[in-house]
Amino acid sequence: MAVAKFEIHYHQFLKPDGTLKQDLTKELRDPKRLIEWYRLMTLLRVFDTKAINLQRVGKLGTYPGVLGQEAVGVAIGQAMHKDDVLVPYYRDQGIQFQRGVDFSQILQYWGGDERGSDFNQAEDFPTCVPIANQNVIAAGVASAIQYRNEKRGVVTSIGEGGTSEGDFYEALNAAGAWKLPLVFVINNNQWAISVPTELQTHSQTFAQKAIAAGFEGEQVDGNDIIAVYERVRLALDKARTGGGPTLIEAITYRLCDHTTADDANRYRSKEALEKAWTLEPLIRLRHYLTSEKLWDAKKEEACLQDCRKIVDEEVNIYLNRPMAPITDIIDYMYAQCPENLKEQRQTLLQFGADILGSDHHG
Amino acid sequence: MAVAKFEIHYHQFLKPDGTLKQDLTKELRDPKRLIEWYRLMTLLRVFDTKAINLQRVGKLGTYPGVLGQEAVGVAIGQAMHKDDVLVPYYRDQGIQFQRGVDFSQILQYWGGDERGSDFNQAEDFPTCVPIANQNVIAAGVASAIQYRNEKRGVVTSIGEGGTSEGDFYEALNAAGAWKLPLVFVINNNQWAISVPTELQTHSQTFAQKAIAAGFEGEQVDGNDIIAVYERVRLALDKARTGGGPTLIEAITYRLCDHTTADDANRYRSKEALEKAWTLEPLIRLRHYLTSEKLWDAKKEEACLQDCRKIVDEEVNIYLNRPMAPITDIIDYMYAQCPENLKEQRQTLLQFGADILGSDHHG
Amino acid sequence: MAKITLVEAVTQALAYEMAHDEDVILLGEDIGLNGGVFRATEGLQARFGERRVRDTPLAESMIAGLTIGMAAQGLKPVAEFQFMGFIYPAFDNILNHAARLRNRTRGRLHCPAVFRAPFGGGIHAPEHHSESTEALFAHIPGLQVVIPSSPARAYGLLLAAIRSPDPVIFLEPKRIYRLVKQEVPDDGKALPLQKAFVLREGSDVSLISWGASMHETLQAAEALAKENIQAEVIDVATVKPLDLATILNSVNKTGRVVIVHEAARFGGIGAEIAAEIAEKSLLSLLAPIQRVTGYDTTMPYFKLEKLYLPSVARIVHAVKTTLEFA
Amino acid sequence: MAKITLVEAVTQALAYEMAHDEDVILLGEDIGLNGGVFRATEGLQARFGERRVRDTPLAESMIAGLTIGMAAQGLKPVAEFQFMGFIYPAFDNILNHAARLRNRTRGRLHCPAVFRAPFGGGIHAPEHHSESTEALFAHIPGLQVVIPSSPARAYGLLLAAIRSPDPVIFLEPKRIYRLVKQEVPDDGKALPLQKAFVLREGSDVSLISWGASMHETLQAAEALAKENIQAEVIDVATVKPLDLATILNSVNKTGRVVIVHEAARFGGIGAEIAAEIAEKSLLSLLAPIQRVTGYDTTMPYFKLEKLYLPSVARIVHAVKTTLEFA
Ligand SMILES: Cc1ncc(C[n+]2csc(CCOP(=O)(O)OP(=O)(O)O)c2C)c(N)n1
Ligand SMILES: Cc1ncc(C[n+]2csc(CCOP(=O)(O)OP(=O)(O)O)c2C)c(N)n1
Ligand SMILES: [Mg+2]
Ligand SMILES: [Mg+2]
Repeated sequence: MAVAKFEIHYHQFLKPDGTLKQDLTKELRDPKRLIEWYRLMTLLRVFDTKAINLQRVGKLGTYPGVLGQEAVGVAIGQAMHKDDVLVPYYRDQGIQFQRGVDFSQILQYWGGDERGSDFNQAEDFPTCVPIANQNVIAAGVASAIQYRNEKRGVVTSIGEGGTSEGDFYEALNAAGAWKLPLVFVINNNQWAISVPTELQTHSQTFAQKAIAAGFEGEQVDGNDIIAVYERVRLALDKARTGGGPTLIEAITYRLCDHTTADDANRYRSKEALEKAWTLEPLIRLRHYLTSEKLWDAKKEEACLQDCRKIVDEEVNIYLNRPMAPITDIIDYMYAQCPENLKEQRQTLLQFGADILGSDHHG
Repeated sequence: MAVAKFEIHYHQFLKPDGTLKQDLTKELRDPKRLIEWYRLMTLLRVFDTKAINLQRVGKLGTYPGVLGQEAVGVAIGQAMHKDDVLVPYYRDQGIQFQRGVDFSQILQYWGGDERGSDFNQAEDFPTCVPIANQNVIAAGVASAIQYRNEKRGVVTSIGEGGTSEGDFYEALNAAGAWKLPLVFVINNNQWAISVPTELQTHSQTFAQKAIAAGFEGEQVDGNDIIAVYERVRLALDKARTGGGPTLIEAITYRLCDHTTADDANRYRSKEALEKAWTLEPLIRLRHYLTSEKLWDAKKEEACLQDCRKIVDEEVNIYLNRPMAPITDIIDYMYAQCPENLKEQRQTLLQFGADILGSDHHG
Repeated sequence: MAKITLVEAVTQALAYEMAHDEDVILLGEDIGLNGGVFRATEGLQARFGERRVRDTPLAESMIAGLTIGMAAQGLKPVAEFQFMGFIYPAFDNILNHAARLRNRTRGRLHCPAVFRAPFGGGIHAPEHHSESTEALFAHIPGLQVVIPSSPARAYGLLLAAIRSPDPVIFLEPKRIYRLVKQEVPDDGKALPLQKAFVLREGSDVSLISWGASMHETLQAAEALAKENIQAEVIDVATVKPLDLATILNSVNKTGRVVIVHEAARFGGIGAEIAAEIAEKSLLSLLAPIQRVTGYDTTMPYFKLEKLYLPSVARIVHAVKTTLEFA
Repeated sequence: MAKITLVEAVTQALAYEMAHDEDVILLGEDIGLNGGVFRATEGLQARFGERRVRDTPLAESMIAGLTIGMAAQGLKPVAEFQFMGFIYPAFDNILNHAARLRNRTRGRLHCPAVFRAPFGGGIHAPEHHSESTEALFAHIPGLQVVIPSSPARAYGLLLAAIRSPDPVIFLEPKRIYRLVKQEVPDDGKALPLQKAFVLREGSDVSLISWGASMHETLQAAEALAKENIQAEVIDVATVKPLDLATILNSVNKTGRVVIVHEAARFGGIGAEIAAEIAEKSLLSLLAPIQRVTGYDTTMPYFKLEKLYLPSVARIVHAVKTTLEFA
């Protein structure tokens, strides 16, 4: 006797060749908007390339690229309202830069400086490196919003590999049980460092993990910015109006190494990579815009120039920001510095400058 | 576009009134077997009642009753082979006593004596009090069995409340990904101490949590020993022959307090309890056996007498077992006692006897 | 004024702060209708509603996550862990997030949360219900670890913990939940969070302890007094941040120290205190510092748990050892 | 014989034991084809197959659970945690099960498992990749905590850890993974698990350390030697069980002690060692024990992480402080 039935759906607007699979909603028919999205994805890609170069020349720490995942980040950034809250994982610079986090601060974070997380979007959480606990924290943020009866939504993200962590599931379960205004986005980029999805889980989709928590999970083509935008927008509307949580699995492919510390050639086949390049999000939207006569090579070149300029300026700001005072490592531990830390602060002052040596200008 | 579809099924043989919902398989048509099951459930209930009484008179510690859940424990115990492995939670005395764990040892465990877990079934895990980590450990046991290509299965259990823990889900996911010879049984007794299932999760069934891990989950009437036996047997067969894991949600009702330290009247309605009593597993099987002329009042009385005798003997063994040597608290920490513990052992010997005083006969 | 127990003082503090601050909200397993397994939240759901006293699903990591997320939003959540033995699934979130949020964001976000847990042995509880692992939390930078040992201190310290802008691990010695009653005015007055309490003055030896062991320590002091040995007794109370000044003052006066705690010895907070004394008051020390602690074993099941808990006899013996040292 | 690095010594030990014992199996994230993020398992999957070198799903609590379950079945699993900063989800299982299985079952089951994790700062790694929280594990009864500081000790101690019938937390100081090369014969010879190593003899002061800090400690000793101060240098190596005898021997000879560790000071293992010395060798002490440690702060991101790590200058300064003490 069947006592429960479930289906998982897949959403797509733009096919890989840039033609439409279904008609655009009225809202999306605005060409300015699509052009802006294309520009933002380009900007992100330019930034990403630059960041990796900075790392190669020793001016940045380990950095996780987003090559191939631009549509997801930009779409989420666009779908969110200013007063929604983002509780990201560590590969969400594509969302963050649209929410008032300067590229220079993103670089600062990955450049090993805590001040990179002291950014303008006051309620957003900083980059989260330990995997999956951002999701339970996001449930807490959503609970506070619910407690105060505010019409705001929370977005929290995770990689497909991260869905194997218990915290991911605990967050889903809490979101379902408490009907929280929370949107989970799984960035299924096919890889968790070197581990492919087949070794990660036996579930056919990642979207179906929401069934365990009793709410809707769905798949979306993560290379299709229109589809991602639309699904996240709907999920956020639902969240803000008391409809509870949604899980969205955005399917992409990580075209870069896991981070600059990784070498994907050790485990990834060339063929898979080549195939993935035919599906990536920028080409697709460019095809569409071009076919609609909204884009051409000249515009592309101008756009690139423009993006490079923006990024270069941000890089300059990053590179020229003075070091933090050395006592920063102590002064933000507590609102009030306890006695033993005061003592340690003296030691720090005594030895600090010498230790950092000439490379410190704090 | 639907990319995946799932159904959850519910299984039952014996209806609450003791009539058959579907024909018995040949194996189950053996009346001796059903009578034996009835006897085992009775024995368990007699033991359970006795244990609670022992606690009331100060001769046992906190004890978790199994009133209402006898069918699940006995059915699992019957379905398991001797060389399968049990990785239980804390309310599994109903399985344990069939696997060579003496009642006296079960009492010893709940009587605050580690020796209660030094039992005959050499590979079975001891009672697990922290919730849900038994499930990931069971995945490890199953992995070892798989590694050695043995045809053995592992059963691990959990309460429905425990399914909210991340470890439960991590274990499901590992079992799915590695196709482990593992059977998960959820004892859905409707309560996690005072928390009803509605507050625990928004999923309509607990069985569907397996969908998140990509393998089969199913519901079974946990008051129907025949159904539980049959489903666990099938799942174990599947496990032993390389078919991978199964999740079984056995639906019962906790007719007793959570433990002897709990008072369910604080949170449970009388009506719900009364209704649950009409569904409980012993009456149901007795009805069936009686209607088949396999049971009568005289047999019932003889059976009860017999069970009481067995239990009384075990209680005697428990009550008369000498205390452990006080150095036991140190001597089993490591295979070889490290130096600092040797020193502490001296202190223990110096003060130990005095501390325990006259109640110690070790 | 009625006298109340330590656990009632916890309830009283929670109720006071909830009545005065809408941002205070409670969450945990069985804390609602059931009032918590030790009844620390008894009556609070009836009084403040299900919105403010929330039964959570059974998942400690998630409880910690909820707490941190709420705190970052400016609420003042107080989470209950049913027993300290079940807090470890939350360890990651407490260590990686609660303790770090302020520093990580250079003050942009912070975590005004309280994580409550009953702890310690001696009540004949089942396995895992009797641990004392305060040292694990005290080693984590960014946390505060507070342990009351009387109803009045439970009340005042819990208020302080809830009001603290930084996270507090608030450990309640359940063995003494109902051991003594005290008049505790419900005046909303908090106690300071870096202050040890001198419970008894004396000049011969300093006895330093916290939590339930305070009681054996005080008993030992009384027994010693009968032999004309005057022990100074200090309740550390805020294990972190530690009020070292009060401790060193005492040691400089007495020259002899016995530290008593229920937790395992190796790497316990007793070691930190002894190390600090040995560094900062070495010349005052007339005898080696003695630690009377739990053994480096898993907390025994209850049949033998008494062996584990520091006894009056062990404390007295340790004092005599320091006194006899020449 | 070729000289190898510390991380190569780890690989060599794993390979040796896998070749000689079918029961040894490796599991962790990215340890297969990828050879681990630090390449500690490089080539082992190719050599021993996917059955014995298993990439797990991304879930540390589950990795610990798998490890414990396998160990209880008589296998000898060696689990890799990618960085110590990601071991905490496994904390519950390690503390509640790995550490307790033998005692809980009175010896019926036990847990011959190794939990490996690279740890410590100094390699310009991202947030959370640079922690040193050995004290958290060392406080847990039932565990052993082992930290090699040279290729030879990595090889011998890892063999010992795998062969130990009880669980070992094996922490690899990743800052020195490739710092020095040494000839390490692949002879399968294990080192003892409760033995500190005297790396340098001296009579003026005892320098006690472990892990990556050994290197600054040795450098400090050399710098001091130039000023005619002879430091005895001890590598604790097995933080737990601690070889106190070797430490006390040294202290009784020198009368002065500096303990160096990278972990936060409060409640670090330095405190335990200092407390033991102050108890057992009080009269030998000519000066207060100095601890040169990380600060009681979260490990800073890499721009400022050097500030946190004990430097040669700080060690030398601490030594002079003890020497100048009158
Ligand atoms: C709790 C935890 N475990 C391990 C790691 C190390 N780690 C960093 S990224 C990563 C793989 C994550 O893959 P996925 O979740 O798919 O996200 P992606 O990086 O592909 O976006 C691992 C194992 C970590 N950061 N946190
Ligand atoms: C990790 C953990 N958290 C909390 C507890 C305390 N606790 C013991 S039983 C229980 C409720 C469990 O309910 P359920 O899983 O439904 O099992 P049942 O007792 O109903 O069989 C709780 C919260 C625990 N033992 N372990
Ligand atoms: Mg991925
Ligand atoms: Mg239940």
